[in-house]
Amino acid sequence: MTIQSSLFQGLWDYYIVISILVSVFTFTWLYHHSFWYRSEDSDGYDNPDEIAVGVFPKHNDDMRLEVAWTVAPFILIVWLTYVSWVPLDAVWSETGEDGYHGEECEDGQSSNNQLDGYGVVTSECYHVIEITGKQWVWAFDCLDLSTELCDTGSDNVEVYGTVPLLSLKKGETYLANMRSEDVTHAPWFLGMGVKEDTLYGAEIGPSEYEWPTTLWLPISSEVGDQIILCTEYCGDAHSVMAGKLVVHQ
Amino acid sequence: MNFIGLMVLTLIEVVAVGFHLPDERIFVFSNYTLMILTVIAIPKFIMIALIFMHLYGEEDSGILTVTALFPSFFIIIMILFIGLTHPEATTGLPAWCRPGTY
Amino acid sequence: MNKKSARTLLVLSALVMALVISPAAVSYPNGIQGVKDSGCNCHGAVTSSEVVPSITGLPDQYNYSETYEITVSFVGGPSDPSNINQGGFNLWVSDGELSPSDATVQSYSVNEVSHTEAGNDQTSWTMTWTSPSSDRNVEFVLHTNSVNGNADGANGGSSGDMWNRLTAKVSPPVLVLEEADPYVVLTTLIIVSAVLLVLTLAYVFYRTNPESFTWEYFAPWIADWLTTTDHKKVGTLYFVAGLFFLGVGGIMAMMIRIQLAVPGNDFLTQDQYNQFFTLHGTTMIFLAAMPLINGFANWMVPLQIGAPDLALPRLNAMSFWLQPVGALLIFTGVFSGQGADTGWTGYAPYVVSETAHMGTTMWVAGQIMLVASSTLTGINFLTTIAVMRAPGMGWLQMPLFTWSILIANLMLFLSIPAFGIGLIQVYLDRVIGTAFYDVSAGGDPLLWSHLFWYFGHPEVYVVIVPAFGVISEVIATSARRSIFGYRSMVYAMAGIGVVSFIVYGHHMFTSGMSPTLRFVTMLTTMLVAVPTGIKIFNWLKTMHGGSLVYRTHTLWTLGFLVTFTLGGISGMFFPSIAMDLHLHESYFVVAHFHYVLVGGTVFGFYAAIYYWFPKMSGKMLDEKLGVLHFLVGFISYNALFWPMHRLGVWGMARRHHTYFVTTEEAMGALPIEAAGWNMFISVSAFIFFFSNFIMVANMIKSLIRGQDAPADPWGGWSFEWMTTSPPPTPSFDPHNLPVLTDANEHIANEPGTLSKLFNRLMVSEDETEEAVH
Amino acid sequence: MSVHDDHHPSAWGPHDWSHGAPHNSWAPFIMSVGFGIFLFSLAGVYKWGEMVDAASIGVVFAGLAIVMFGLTIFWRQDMSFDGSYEPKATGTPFRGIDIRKVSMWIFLMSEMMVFTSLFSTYMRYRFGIESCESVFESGQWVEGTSVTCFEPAGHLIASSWFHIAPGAINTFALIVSSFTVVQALRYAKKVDLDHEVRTKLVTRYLGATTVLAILFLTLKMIEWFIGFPLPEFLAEYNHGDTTIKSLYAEGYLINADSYQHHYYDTAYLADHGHGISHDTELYAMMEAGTHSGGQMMANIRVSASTFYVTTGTHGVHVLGGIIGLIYMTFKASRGAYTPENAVSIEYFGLYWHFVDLVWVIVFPFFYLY
Repeated sequence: MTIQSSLFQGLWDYYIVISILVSVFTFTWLYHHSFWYRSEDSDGYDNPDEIAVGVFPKHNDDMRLEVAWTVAPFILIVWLTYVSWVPLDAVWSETGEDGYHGEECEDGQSSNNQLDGYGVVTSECYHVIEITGKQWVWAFDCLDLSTELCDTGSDNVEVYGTVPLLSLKKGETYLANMRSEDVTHAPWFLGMGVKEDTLYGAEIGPSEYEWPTTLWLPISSEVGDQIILCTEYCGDAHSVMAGKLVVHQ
Repeated sequence: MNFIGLMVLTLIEVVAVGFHLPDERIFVFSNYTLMILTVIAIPKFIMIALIFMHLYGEEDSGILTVTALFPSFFIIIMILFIGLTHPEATTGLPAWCRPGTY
Repeated sequence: MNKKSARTLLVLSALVMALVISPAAVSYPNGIQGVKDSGCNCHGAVTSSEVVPSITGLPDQYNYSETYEITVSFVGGPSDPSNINQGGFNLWVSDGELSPSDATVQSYSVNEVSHTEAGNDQTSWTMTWTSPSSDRNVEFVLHTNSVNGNADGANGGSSGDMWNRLTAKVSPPVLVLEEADPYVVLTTLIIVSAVLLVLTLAYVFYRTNPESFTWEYFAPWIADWLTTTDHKKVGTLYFVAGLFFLGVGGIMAMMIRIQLAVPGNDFLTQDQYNQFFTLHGTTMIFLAAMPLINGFANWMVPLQIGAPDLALPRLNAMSFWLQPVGALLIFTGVFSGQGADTGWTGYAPYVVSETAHMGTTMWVAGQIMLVASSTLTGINFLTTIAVMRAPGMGWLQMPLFTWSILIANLMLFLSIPAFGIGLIQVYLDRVIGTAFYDVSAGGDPLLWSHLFWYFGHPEVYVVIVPAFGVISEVIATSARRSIFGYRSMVYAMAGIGVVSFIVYGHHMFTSGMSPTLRFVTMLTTMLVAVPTGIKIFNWLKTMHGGSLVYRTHTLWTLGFLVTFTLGGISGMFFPSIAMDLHLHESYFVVAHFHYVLVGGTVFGFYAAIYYWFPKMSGKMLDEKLGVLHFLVGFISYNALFWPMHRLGVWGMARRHHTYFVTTEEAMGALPIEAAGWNMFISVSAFIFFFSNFIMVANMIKSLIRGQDAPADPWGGWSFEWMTTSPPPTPSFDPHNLPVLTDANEHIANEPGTLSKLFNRLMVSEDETEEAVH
Repeated sequence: MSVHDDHHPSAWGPHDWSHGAPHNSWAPFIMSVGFGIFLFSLAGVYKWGEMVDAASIGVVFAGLAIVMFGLTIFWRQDMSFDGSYEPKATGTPFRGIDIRKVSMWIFLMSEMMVFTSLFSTYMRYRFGIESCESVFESGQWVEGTSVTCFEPAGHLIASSWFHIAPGAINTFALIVSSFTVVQALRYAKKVDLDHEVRTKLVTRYLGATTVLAILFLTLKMIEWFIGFPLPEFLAEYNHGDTTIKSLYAEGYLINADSYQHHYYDTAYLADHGHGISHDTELYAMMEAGTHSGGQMMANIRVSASTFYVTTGTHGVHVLGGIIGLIYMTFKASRGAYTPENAVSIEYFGLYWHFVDLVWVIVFPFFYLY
């Protein structure tokens, strides 16, 4: 099944390989010891640690080994952190020069986004759209983007019924400013493997109080049509608060 | 002694605030007042803990002080993580958390 | 004796009466009624027969997906055409869709319509109803309200208004049986369990003394259980309560699994599903896992450290009794169909919104009591372990189970005030109207998440760390070695304890929390792997050079090592934020935490049950039934939770009562195989659920005609094996405490760095001796 | 006290502590049920801040009464004048310290976390929401529309000497009460004192502590809900007004979503001869005619909730102290505190000083700042 983004898939495969190595190591050890050292005959056992009731038994330790399996996992996690760092930077890219997606597009400018071998998308500029969550429906707003770049509508999906539809253009990158009108919601773009909560309260109070959450939606060449689900529990009809993302050329 | 000290410190607190009483002007609290209040709260706190709560001068004071200070780490964590952070968009992840910086 | 028993009876009945009466007295806000059940409370409390509602246009039998125009109206009551307002209505339908025909009617949902302000001056309204496309028994509930339109009408002036209700039924084209109401199913099952529990209780009482099966003997016997402060009896109470709620939580899990067995199922409504998963989580964590842990902690900690009892026995009893009462509050909602539907995390602002069920208030109240209980437990165990160790038992000679309870209680104790304060804030928001989480007043929705997870993350370690302790005990005893790296085990556990407080942000990677904090907690979360790794490798190394005796508890321990390692590895996927953004709130998370909480905590405590049951009851358990339980349980457990990983990655979201599968290759949604896997999971779930009754049967069988257990059946070293099985009361003679000797004398007599530091701070030895004499 | 030598004393009543740990007790069960009924019925009486079922208020008090009944049983079991049960800790690191003292300190650890949670809440809101004052001065408001901002209670309380008076007196009351507990302990411990005299002194000092604690709560009620009149000769210092308004009367309430005060009224400020500071944006806007001034309306529910709940939690701790003190004063009057078991006063004192300690922080940050 390749419904996930290659960024996710890359990380996933990497972690799976490490996981398999760790599991093989651990389980070989576990199975070997639990068979090899099983008790053959419960009488003739020489009790090397002097186990007796009311006596703290002899220490059974080996400093070198213990340090070894303190240091080894530590090195492993440092490495895993390092591996996860660039993808993190990519999905949480900042705006502006130093980010992956540059500044906001001028009128008529195209993002022209590129997908590299690690699944990281870079673009020349990005478009801003707005996603609003409310109980229990998504509202997509293209703001002042042309319908060629972004369009909304509705569609019918089995189980979920009529759902709002967001149509985005392939090759363009979007930054969704997200808001909520009642409680916390979170759109999960199933095929892109991203989600972020929409928090109610974004526009309350004076300027300093603004903190809309944002979500990068780079519609790279690998992104296809997908379901959008709500993944922050929001009440009664939470499970059918769905949407659909359609990618057009 | 301790008792009198505490009374005096509290008096200073109230007076310090009193000096900044708005009279009829719009009320402005300077950070100066906050500073005085914090500075006075610390010795008061210590005086009560050490003398009234016997964390000083008794046979068991040492170990009980350690017990009383035990939660400090967890208190600091809570204040840092809960008291002093605020929601923000992920685009605001600071540069020092990003790989390019190093 | 008679007078005493009469008094006992009196108090008991008074308390039971109080418990029964108080819900009735205040039923409304605690979630007995929606409008559909009780009518509009704003217009007087009782129905009035003067108002005659009617509903026309409904067929007796509907056709699929046909639209009917229906009219609701009423006559009678104070309504008069000359009034400003004449009346209003509310119509609820169980199936199909209602929609307004004109501006006098508004729609709340497809199931519910009401009059608008424009429709307030009428006595009849029209709307359309579209019948369902499948066979359903459809029920209509109509409330009409006859209004006298008195002057204060603008403010909802309602004096003198009258209302009445009417129900109507419409049959489907093909007649179907009335569906079982899941609430009825749940309630029935819980009542059956409770009756079984009472019967067991009566039977146990009968067995204690078959000669005197009379009330006269029963009253003091039951009073003794209600008033006991003995750590062993309180432990047993915890144990029984824990197992009971494990069953209740399991029943809810089974109903959830029935619902999810096929896509688009409607065994449960969304509403019921939401309540069931909320209560499943709350029950399993707070009412099953924690009491089971406390049961063993109560039983074993004083025995292991050689203390006669806990330091504060009455507070210990208090900790226990707060739990069943708290549980009752938590469940009041679900009994009335208005249970908490917030998820066990109860995120703000939903938890304080009016869309959340009224039962949420009681769910919060019940948890406040559990917080109080845990705080008292914390004081008790920390004090006991710190001050009542037997002579010769230094910190680093404590059995590892005691260490694990110490660390767990330390974590719980320091973190739970944050949860308690959060709950009190929510309770006050919902009850007296404070605004901590009212976002429109400037409240911060994330404050609750912070307070909750500041507690919540230590909490999940609180339930797993005691299992670590059990496994350390069992694997060492079974391998007949001392545990490998005792000290690194202790340091690893302490490390987990400290780290648990700084990682909680990983539950909030997608929450809008400060990104800096998210990044920091990503780094700290990665760190958790280090102490956990140390523990797993130490357990494995313990077997080296040993002689592993295969008993049921050994099997559960090896099973634990397998599942916990897998759960630990899947846990490593979450701190990688780019991956977590996909996995968060998916079934991958569900699989992960069931792997560590069931495969970790529950398996650990099954091992503990098989390990310590002989000590607690004085009877050996049946090994054959035990092995059967392990084999069926372990296999069905893995079949149950392993496929959930894949479902999560595919895109099955947690807390959704239904899901959508597609055959379309290109569509980003669950593939068609997901449906088959869900069915497989549901079947496995039932096998796992029922496999646990093997253990219950085993316990009952052994209690009735088990072999008598020797003092030390497995060959452990700690003090609990020194006493008889079951142990006497007080567990050790306070004037003649056991003394621990150490096989490593050269090390034991050498104070470590910490001891030296403490020695400088401690009350001097002479002083102590003086005090003793 | 007829059960001295009974090894299995009643689950209701006094027993001899020389035999060690207590035996069965009804108190835990009864208190738990009472607590449950209290939480349950309170939610029945109020909903979203509205009283929906006044009739059930009786049940709330019944719940509390059941808790108190359980507590009475608890204490009745402790009311023993014979023997003492004060086991000492063994082993590192608490060796030689009374177990009860250790547990009291451990209990205080959780209390520290309780107040840290409340302070974290306070800090999050105080720093996260713009203060009403700066909103007012920034001119980002329109008359008649409520703005959400943080209005510290200190703004009202520390606005004049009269408003501050109850809080300030309370601070002194708590410190004095801490001192009287210390004195009670001192006399209870004094060996060379006649028993009668000791009983009298200890009772007196504990009684004084109780009175001061009750004074504390009374003044708090005055400050929150009642207010107080001012003698004529002081009225001139209060704009000629002879009443000091309570916070309630000022409208500083948890449901204050349209709070108005003359601090935020340009007309009032101008009338009183000052107007607003000339270096504020509001002033510039009013000069330029882009802002018409007027009275700002604010939603201060969060700030009020934080204030009332934090100081209220402290108040509940004081109330708990009062309940304990009443029991202890009663016990002292029976001559129970002798040098051997005077430590009970010390352990209560630890709690009481802790409550004082919390006030040392609550007072400046909630009342003054």
